[in-house]
Amino acid sequence: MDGLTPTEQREFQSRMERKQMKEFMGMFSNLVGHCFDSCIDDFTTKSLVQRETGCVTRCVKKFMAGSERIGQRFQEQQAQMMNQPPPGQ
Amino acid sequence: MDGLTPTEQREFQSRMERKQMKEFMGMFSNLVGHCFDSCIDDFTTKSLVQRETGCVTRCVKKFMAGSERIGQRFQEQQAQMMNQPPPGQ
Amino acid sequence: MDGLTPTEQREFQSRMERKQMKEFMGMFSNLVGHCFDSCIDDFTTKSLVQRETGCVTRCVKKFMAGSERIGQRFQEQQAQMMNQPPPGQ
Amino acid sequence: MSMFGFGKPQPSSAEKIAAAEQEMDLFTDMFNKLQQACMKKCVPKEYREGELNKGEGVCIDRCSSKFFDVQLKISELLQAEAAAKGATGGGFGIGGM
Amino acid sequence: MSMFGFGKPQPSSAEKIAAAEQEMDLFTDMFNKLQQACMKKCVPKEYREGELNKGEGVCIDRCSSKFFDVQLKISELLQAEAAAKGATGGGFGIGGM
Amino acid sequence: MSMFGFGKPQPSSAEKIAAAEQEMDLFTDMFNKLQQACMKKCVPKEYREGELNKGEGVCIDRCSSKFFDVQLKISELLQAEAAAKGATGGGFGIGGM
Repeated sequence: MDGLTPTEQREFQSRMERKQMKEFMGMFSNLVGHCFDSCIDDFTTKSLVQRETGCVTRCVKKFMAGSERIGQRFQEQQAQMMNQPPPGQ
Repeated sequence: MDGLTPTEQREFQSRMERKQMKEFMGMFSNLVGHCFDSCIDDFTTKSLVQRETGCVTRCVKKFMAGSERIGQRFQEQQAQMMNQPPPGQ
Repeated sequence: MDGLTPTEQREFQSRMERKQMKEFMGMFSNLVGHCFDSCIDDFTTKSLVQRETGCVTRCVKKFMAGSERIGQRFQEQQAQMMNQPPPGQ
Repeated sequence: MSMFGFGKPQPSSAEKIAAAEQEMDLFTDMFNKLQQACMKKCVPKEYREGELNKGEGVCIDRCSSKFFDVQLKISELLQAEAAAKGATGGGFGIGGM
Repeated sequence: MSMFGFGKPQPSSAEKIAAAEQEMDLFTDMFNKLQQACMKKCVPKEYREGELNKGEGVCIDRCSSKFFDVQLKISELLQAEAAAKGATGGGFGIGGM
Repeated sequence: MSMFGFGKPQPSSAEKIAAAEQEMDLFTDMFNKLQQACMKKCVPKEYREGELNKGEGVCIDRCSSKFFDVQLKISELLQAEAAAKGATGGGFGIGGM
């Protein structure tokens, strides 16, 4: 991002921030959708029962642990791709 | 949205209209996808048979009824959240 | 797109190009997701085994063949809709 | 949407661009839905061969045709619904709550 | 986002517009997720009738209520997590790797 | 966006910004697909415990590795396809019909 004027840099940064916010919101709504779908199956009550609350808590923890691990692999792979010429060139 | 100039307000409103149109289109394509997937399973003919047309009609009606009911719950919950301080503050 | 100034036409074209790039990327990531999900089920090794590589290759070929055929039907239907007044008017 | 083409040139051409973009988005979205639906209905996920066989090809043709019929049917139903609700607009899901 | 509270009104109103848009996007997204989840849990896909029957309606009410509970619970868990990680920000998936 | 329409160097930097945004979008999209795929393959949805157990962790590592292989394989296949079709560009689905 060299060669940008200060105004452009500010514009770029503010767009990146909006994008990150959007990604965070997307992650949040996916997490809600996934853990709801996995944990809630009893519609005889209108409030969460203890079993469901526990399941949601574990679902979030596990999702975050998995997400972190996958993120590490993803970063390693990006780094590796940087240090390696593309095949066939 | 106070403190916007008239030009900004017009721009804002036109973006909101485009967004609503986009949401409507998204809803439409989801509805087509969902009712097609639920109702169409016979590929020995190239036109809809009566059973399929009926299923699609009921699917749309039910989707709209469900959508309206869920929309009411959603609005009530938004209203409730406005009148209540967030937990832990 | 008549009545656009040259600047607007350039802007329009560059947005269309970005949109096509975005669609291509969306198609690519859907293809990766779909063929991975269909072909990979053995996690006792960390590299693809021959059976998996073959399955991915066939999956891509078949997806492209299907995509092309569906695209033809889609185009025919667009053309037909152009030559036909909308129903009820 | 075509009724917006009469005012001054500047806003009108911005509107035109936006409308053309939205139409393109809807086409892409519909094509993706169609592809997803008909690949799921017609092509088994085992991938024992790379070609579409004859049965799969015929199935895709009929599936596409039925998909267009469903699209048309649903757009008619939504128009009838909108007409029945009068000129109050919207009336659907979040937009019309 | 909080860093934008300084200078002249114009950039700030562009920011306001962007924030209002994002809030609207989140609402739409959540409504869609809710609808998808509760139609799946409460309404069978056979479509033998066009009306919501009583059982389906009650199920949708309870399902919506539980969905809001899950949403609240998860937002609390994420806030607690963020607090535990201190003021380092992010700390989630791609954003915080 | 309209503020970029004035002198020579600026349009090029607008392009740079757009390209950087698109790259970021592709990364995010791929990360999401990877996460979805490997959580589905490796982590059962019962959630009897909050930690990743050892088997799940190892499965995620291998699953990620295979996902990258599939990504690379498919990008090679598409490049070969594009090369075979010559410099006519596109040649895929809606973009290249």
